[in-house]
Amino acid sequence: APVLADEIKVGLLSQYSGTYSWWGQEYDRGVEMFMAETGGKVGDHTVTVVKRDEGGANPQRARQLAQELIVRDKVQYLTGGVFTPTVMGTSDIVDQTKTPYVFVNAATSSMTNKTPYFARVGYTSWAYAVPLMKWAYEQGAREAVTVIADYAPGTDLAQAFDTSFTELGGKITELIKVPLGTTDFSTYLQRISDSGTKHVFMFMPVGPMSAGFIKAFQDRGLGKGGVQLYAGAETQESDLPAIGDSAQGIITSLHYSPYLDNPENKAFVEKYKAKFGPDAIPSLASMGVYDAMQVIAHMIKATDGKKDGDAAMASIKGYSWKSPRGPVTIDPNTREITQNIYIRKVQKVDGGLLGNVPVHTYEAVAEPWHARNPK
Amino acid sequence: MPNALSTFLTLTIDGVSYGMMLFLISVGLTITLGVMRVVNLTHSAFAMIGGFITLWLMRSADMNFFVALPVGVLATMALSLILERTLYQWVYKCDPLGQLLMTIGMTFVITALVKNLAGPQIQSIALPDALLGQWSLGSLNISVYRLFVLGLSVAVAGALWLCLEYTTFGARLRAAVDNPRMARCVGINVPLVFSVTFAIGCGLAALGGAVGTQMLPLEPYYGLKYLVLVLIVVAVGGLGSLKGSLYSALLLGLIDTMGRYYIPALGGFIIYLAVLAILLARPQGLVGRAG
Amino acid sequence: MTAALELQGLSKQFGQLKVTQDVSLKLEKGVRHALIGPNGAGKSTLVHQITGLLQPSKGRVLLNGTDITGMSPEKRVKLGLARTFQINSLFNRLTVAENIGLALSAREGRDGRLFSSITQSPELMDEAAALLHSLGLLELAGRTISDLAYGQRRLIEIALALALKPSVLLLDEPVAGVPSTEGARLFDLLERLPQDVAVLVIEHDMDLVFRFAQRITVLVEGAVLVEGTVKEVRNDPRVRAVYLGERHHG
Amino acid sequence: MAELLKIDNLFAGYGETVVIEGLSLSLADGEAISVLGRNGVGKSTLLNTVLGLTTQHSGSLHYLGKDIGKVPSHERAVAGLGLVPQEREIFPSLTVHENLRVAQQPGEWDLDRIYELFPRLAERRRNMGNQLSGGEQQMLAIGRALIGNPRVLLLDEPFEGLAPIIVDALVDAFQKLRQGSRMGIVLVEQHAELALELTERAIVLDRGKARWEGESKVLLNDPDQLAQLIGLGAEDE
Amino acid sequence: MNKQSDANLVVGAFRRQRYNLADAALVVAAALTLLFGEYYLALAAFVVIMAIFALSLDLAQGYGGVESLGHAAFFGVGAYAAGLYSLHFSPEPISGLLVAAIAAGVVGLLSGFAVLRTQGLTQLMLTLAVATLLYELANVAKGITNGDDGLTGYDVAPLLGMFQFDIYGYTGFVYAFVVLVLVYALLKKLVNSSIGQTAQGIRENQTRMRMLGVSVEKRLWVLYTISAAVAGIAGGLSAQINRIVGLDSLAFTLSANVVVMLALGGTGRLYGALFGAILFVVLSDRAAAIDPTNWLAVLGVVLILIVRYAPDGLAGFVARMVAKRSEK
Ligand SMILES: Nc1ncnc2c1ncn2[C@@H]1O[C@H](COP(=O)(O)OP(=O)(O)OP(=O)(O)O)[C@@H](O)[C@H]1O
Ligand SMILES: Nc1ncnc2c1ncn2[C@@H]1O[C@H](COP(=O)(O)OP(=O)(O)OP(=O)(O)O)[C@@H](O)[C@H]1O
Ligand SMILES: [Mg+2]
Ligand SMILES: [Mg+2]
Repeated sequence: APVLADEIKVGLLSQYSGTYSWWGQEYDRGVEMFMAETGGKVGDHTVTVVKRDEGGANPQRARQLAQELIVRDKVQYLTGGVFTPTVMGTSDIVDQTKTPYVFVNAATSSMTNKTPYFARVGYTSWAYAVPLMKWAYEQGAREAVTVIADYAPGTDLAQAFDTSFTELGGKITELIKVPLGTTDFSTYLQRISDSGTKHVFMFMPVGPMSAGFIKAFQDRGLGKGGVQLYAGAETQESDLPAIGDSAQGIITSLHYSPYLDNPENKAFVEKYKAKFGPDAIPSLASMGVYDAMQVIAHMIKATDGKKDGDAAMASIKGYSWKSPRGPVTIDPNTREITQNIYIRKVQKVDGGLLGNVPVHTYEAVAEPWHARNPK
Repeated sequence: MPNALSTFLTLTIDGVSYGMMLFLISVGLTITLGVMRVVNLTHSAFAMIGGFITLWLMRSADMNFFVALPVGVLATMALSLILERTLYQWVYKCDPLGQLLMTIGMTFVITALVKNLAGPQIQSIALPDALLGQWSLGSLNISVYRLFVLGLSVAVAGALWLCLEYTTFGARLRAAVDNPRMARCVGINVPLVFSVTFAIGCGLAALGGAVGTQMLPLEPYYGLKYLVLVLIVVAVGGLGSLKGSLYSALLLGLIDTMGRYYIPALGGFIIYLAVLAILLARPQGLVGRAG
Repeated sequence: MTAALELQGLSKQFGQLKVTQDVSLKLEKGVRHALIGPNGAGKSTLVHQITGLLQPSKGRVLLNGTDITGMSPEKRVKLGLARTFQINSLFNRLTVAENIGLALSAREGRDGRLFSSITQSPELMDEAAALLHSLGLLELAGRTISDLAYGQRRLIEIALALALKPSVLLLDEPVAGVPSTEGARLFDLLERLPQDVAVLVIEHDMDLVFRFAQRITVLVEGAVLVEGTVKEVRNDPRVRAVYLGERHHG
Repeated sequence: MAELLKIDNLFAGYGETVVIEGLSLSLADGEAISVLGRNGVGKSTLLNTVLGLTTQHSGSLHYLGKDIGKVPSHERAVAGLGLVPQEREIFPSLTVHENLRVAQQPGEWDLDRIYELFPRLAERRRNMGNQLSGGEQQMLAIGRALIGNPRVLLLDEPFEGLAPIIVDALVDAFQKLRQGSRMGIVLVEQHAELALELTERAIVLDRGKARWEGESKVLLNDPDQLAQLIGLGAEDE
Repeated sequence: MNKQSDANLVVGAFRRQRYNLADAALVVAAALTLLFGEYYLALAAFVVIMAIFALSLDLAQGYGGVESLGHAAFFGVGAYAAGLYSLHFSPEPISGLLVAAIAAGVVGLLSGFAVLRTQGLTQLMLTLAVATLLYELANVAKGITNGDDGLTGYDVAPLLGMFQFDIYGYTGFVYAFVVLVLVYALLKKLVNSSIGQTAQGIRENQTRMRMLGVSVEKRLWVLYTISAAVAGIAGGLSAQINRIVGLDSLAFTLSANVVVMLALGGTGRLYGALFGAILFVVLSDRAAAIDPTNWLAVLGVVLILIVRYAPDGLAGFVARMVAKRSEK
C-alpha cells in the first residue's frame, strides 16, 4: 500500500525547570544534532519533537505528560527520561498504548522488564559498576568503602559495587549512606578517614551534591593522603570547573567520554562545538539522546511511519550501529544496549581544562544485571 | 580512646564551622525578615547573585579573590538598592503572604535570568592559595578555608551586633518597623532607614553566597534550593535576634554534624526533628523577643 | 453567701518587679466596685490575673466560690467572667454586627457549630440589635471596625463584654477616650445592668467613679492601700497624697 | 507676630473618604488652642493631617509661613511639629529609653528633663514599650513628643488614662512650660473644662467643620452653650 | 423603632459566602471541558484535584489563619492511603477516598497539636518540618511506599461498579468533578456557619476570642483536621486517577505550589481557590509546553503582577469589579 509522507511526532520528556535543568539543555542539543544531520527527515517522513518538562523526580506528572503526549499530541515514540521514577511512571500508559519509549538516563536495571515497549540507550548502574570494580581490583584494591546518596539508585549501586567486588575477592568494609541534599560532608569524610581505607567508591546524583563531596574529599586531604576515589558520571565535563583541581586523579567508569578517540566521536564533538560554541563539550546526555533518535529513526523506517509499536520494537532487536561511544547493539532479549565501558581518569587536557581521559576499555559489555537475574 | 576523642573534636570543629557558614548565609535574612519584617524570600537569590558577580569578576576581569569579594558584595548591594527603590516598594505595601509571593516571584525571575546568563550547570569560586590547605594540630586537621569562614562570621556578627544594639540606627530601624507611621512622626526618615538596612541585608547575603560556594556551589536554582535552610536558621533563632541566629546556626550545625556521625540512620531526619523539638519547646525561637 | 469574685493573697512578679503584692479582695453579688490607683500600680495586671491572661505567682482566685486559679481564660469566661481591655482589642476587619455575633455565639456555646449560623436564630439577632441600640451603635452595624473612630470602638469593646451576660464584669478604663457626656451615658447603662451582676471598674475619671461605685479599692505599688466606701476613700489623706491630688477632695 | 500654623479651607480624610470638610484655623506664636467635639467628628484626623498622615484633598496648610502640604511627615517632625497620638503608639520593641532617644532633637528638652517630669518613666527606663501600664505609655508618648523640642505640640487627649494627681502635675508643667516658651499647642480633649482652662482659644468641630470658634473663656463661663455645642450632635441623629 | 427591621439590619451586616455567578461559570466550564476538551481531560482532572487541595488550604489559611508550607503532608498521606488501600484491601474507589480522608484527617489531628500552638514563621517552619519528616519517612519505608519509584501496580475498580477508569480520563474527570462539587458545597456550608465565623475571629484576634470564652485551640483543631481530610481526599483522587503515588506528593514543591495557587485565586473566599487552581495549573502547563525553560520567569512575573494589582487574588479582583458595577 502506498504510504503517505507523514509527520511523525516524538515526545521528549526531560527536565527543563528546577535543579536538573542541565538535562533539558543537553537533551535538546542531542535532538538538534540529530535534526541538523538528517534535516528532520527519515525517509519521506518529517520528524518533529514535542518537548515536555518532567519537573523533578515526579512520576505522577510524568505519567500525565506521557498520556497527554500520546492521546492529545499523538506522538508515536517517546524518548528522554531523566530519572527512574519518571520513566517508570509512564510504564502502564506506554504498555496500554504500545508506544515505544527509548529512554536515555534512568539507570535501574530492572526497568526494561516492566514493559516490552521500553528500550534503553543509556547505561545501568550495573553496567558501569562491574567494570569499575574489576579495574579497581586489578589495580590492587582489596578492601574499600562505599559512599552513596541515600535513595533508590544509590542503594542499587551499593548492591552492584558490593556484589561484583566481593565476587572478585574484594571486600567492602563499610557502606556510608549520605542523605540527599546534604551540603556538609565533613561527618562522612571523618568516617572514611577513621576507617583507614585506601579506596572509596562513590555514587551521588550529579550536581551540587557530588561536586560538594569531591571538593570536601580533597579539602580534607584524603586524596593527598593516598586514598583513591572511584566514581561514574559524577565528574562530567560540565561540572569539572566547579569541582576544580580537586577532581584530578579520580577514576571513573562510563560508556562515554568526549575524549574518545574514534571517528564518530571526533565528528560528533566537532559538530557539537561548531553548533554550540567552542567551549561546549558534549555529554553522555546529549550523546544519549542523539543515539535514541537514531534508534527511533530506525523504527520509523522499519514501520514506514505507521504506528505499530510491536513491529517497531521488533525491528530494533539486535540492531547495531556506530555511535560516538563506539560500536553498540541493542540486546534482542533485554532491550538493553551492549556497549564499551571506558575507565577514565580526570586530568588536564588541552587548554588547561580538566577532562575525563579514557585509560582502558572493556569492550562490548552486555548489561550484567539481566544476565544474573534471568526472567 | 584517643581516636574517638579526636574524632569528636574534629566533628566539633566541623559542626562549628558549618554552623558559622549557616550563620553567614542567613544573618542577612535575620535583618530583612527578622528586624525589617519583610518576608524577603529573594534572600538566597541575592546570595547567588553575589556569588556569581564575584565569580564573574574573577574570571573575566581576572581579579584576585580578596578584591573581587568586596566588589561583588558592593555590586550586589547596589543592585539591591535599585530593586528596593522600585519593586520592593510594592512588596512593602503587601501583607506577609503577599510579600512571600511577590518575593518568591522575583526569585523565579532571577533564577530564569541567571540560568540564561550563566547556564544550568553548577559553578564555584576557586579559592586563592592562601585559603587552601590544612592546619595540623596534633592529630587534628583543620582546613584553612573553614577557619576563614569562621573568622569572617565572627567579625560580621560582632560588627552587626554593635551596630544594632549600640547605635541609634538600630533603635530607629526597630521603631520604623514597629510603627512606620509613628516613626515618621518622630522624625525618622523611614524610607531611608529601610533602604540602608535592606542593602546591608542583601550585602550580607552576597557575602555568604560568595564565600560559601565551596559548600553550597552556585547554580541557577540556588535561590530556591537553600531558602528553606536559611529560613529554618532564622525561625529557630527567633525572629529578629542576631544572637538567636548565631546560636541557632551553631546549634543546628552541631546537631546536624554530630547526628549524622553518631546516628547515621536518622540522616536527613535529624535537622527537622531538631527544628520540631526546638520550636515546640520554644515557639518564639531560641532568643524570641517577647510579645 | 459566697462572693461573686474573691481574690486571696494574689502576688505577681516580673523579674525583680513586684507588680502585685498579696492582694485580697471580695466582690459581693451585684456590687459596683471601683479599683483605682496611680499609673503602674498594677490594676491592669490584676485584671489579667483574674481573667487568666497572666498566671499569678501566688494566691487564689475564686469565682462564685469555684477556684479558677489554674483555669484557662476561656473556661473562666464560660463560668461568667467577662472583661474589657484598656487598649481596644477587637476584630478589626469584621463588621460591628459580626463582632457582637462572635460574643453571642460564644456565650450560647454555638461557636463550634459546623452547619448552623447565629444569623439563623431570631432571638439572638434581636438581642444583638437591642444591645447595639442601647449603645447608640445600631447604625454602625454594617461598618468594619477599622473604619470607626476611637470612641466608637471603645463602645464596641464594652458591647462585647455585655453581650456575654456575665455574672462578674471587669472594665478596664471603659470610657477613656469617650466624651464625658457619653461616658456618663455609658455608666447609666452599667448601672441598669441586672442587679446580680458584680462590676469591677478601673477608671481614672473620679467624677464617674464617685457617682457609680459603692465600694472602692485603692491599689498602690501592687498592694491594697485602702478599701472602703466612696466617702471613706475620698477623704483618706493617703489616697489624696498618692492619687487624687488636690482637685478631687471633699 | 508670625503665625505658627495656618490652615485654610482644608479638606482631608482617609483615601477617598473626606473627614475634614473645609476647615480653617490659625495658631499664633505661643498660643494654645483647644479642639473640642463629639466622637468621630474628626479631631484626630485634623491633628493627623497636620503631620501628613492622612490624604489632603484640597486647601492649604502653612507652617511658619511655608506651605507644607507636600512635605513628608518626618521632615515636618524635624521641622518642629510634635504629635502625641490618641492611641499612644509607643514602639513596643524599643525600651522606654530608646523610645525617647529615637525622637530626640536638640533643644531645651532632654532626657533628664523628661525623667524629671515623669519620674515613673525613669524607674521603667529598661522596660520594653509593651511592658508598660496604660498610663505609663501615655507619659512616654508625651515625653517622646517633648524631647523632639517641637515648635507646635499637637496633643490628642493627653490626659486620658492618667491618674488625677499626674494630670495635676502635667497641667502645672504645661502652664510653666508656656510661660517661658513660644511653643504653640493644639489640644484635643474630651474633658472640655480642663481643656478650656488650659487654652486661650477654642474651636468646636462637628462633622469636619468648625461649628464654633472663639475665646476659651467664653465657653468656660457659659456651660449651657458648651453643653449645647458638644452635646448637640447626639440629638442630631 | 421597629424591632424586626433592627434585627434584619443586623443580619444584613453579616457577610456570607453565597453561591454566585462564578460558581455557575465553573460548572459550565466543566461541562464544556467534558464536551469539547476530550484531549485535555487528564489536565482538567488535575485542575480539579488541585482545586480541592487549594480549597482545603483556604479553609486552614484563609479562614483559620493557619499558615502552612507543609500542606502536601495531608495530600501525600491521602494519596498513599488510597493507593495502599487499593493494593492491599479493595480496589473500590469510593471507600478508598474515605480511607484517604480519614488517614489525612488523623495526621492533621496529630500534627495540629504541634502546629496550632504557634503562629507566623514558627508555624510555617513547623508545618514544613512535619511534611518533610513524613517525606523522609516515606522515602525510608521503601518496603511500603516503593520509595522514589512511586507506589504503582494497584488496581482501581470501576466507579460504582459501572464506569471503568479509561485512558482518556472521562471517568476520572467526572468523578473528580463530582467530588469537588460535594466538597465545595460542604465547605461553603462550613464557612457560613458558626465555626467559620469563629475561625475568622481567631484569625483577627486570638486573645479576644479567648476572652469571649472560645476554646481557640479546639476550634482550630477541628478546622485543621477537616482541612487535612479534604487535602487527603484530593490526594486520594490523585492516587486513584493517576494510579501512581510518588514521593513528590509529599514534597515541599507541592506545598509551595498550593500556597501560590490560593494566593493567585484569593484567600478566604473559597471560589478563589478554584480560580487559583485553574490559573496556576493551566498557566504552568501551557507555559511549560511553549517554553519549558523559561516558564518559571513567566510564573514569577504573573505572581508579582497579581499580588500588586490584585492583592486579594483573582477572586478579590472580580468581586471588586462586580461591586463597582453594582454601584453604578
Ligand atoms: N511584661 C512586663 N514586664 C515588666 N514589667 C511590666 C510588664 N507588664 C507591666 N509591667 C509593669 O507593671 C506595672 C503595673 O502595670 P499595670 O498595667 O497593671 O498598671 P495599671 O495599674 O493598670 O496602670 P494604668 O493606670 O497606668 O493603666 C507597671 O509599672 C508596668 O511597667
Ligand atoms: N483609618 C480610617 N479610615 C477610614 N475612616 C476613618 C479612619 N479613622 C477614622 N475614620 C473616620 O473618620 C471620622 C473621624 O475620625 P476621628 O478619629 O478623626 O474622630 P475624633 O473626632 O478624633 O473622634 P474620637 O473622639 O472618638 O477620637 C470617623 O467617622 C471615623 O469613622
Ligand atoms: Mg491599666
Ligand atoms: Mg480622636
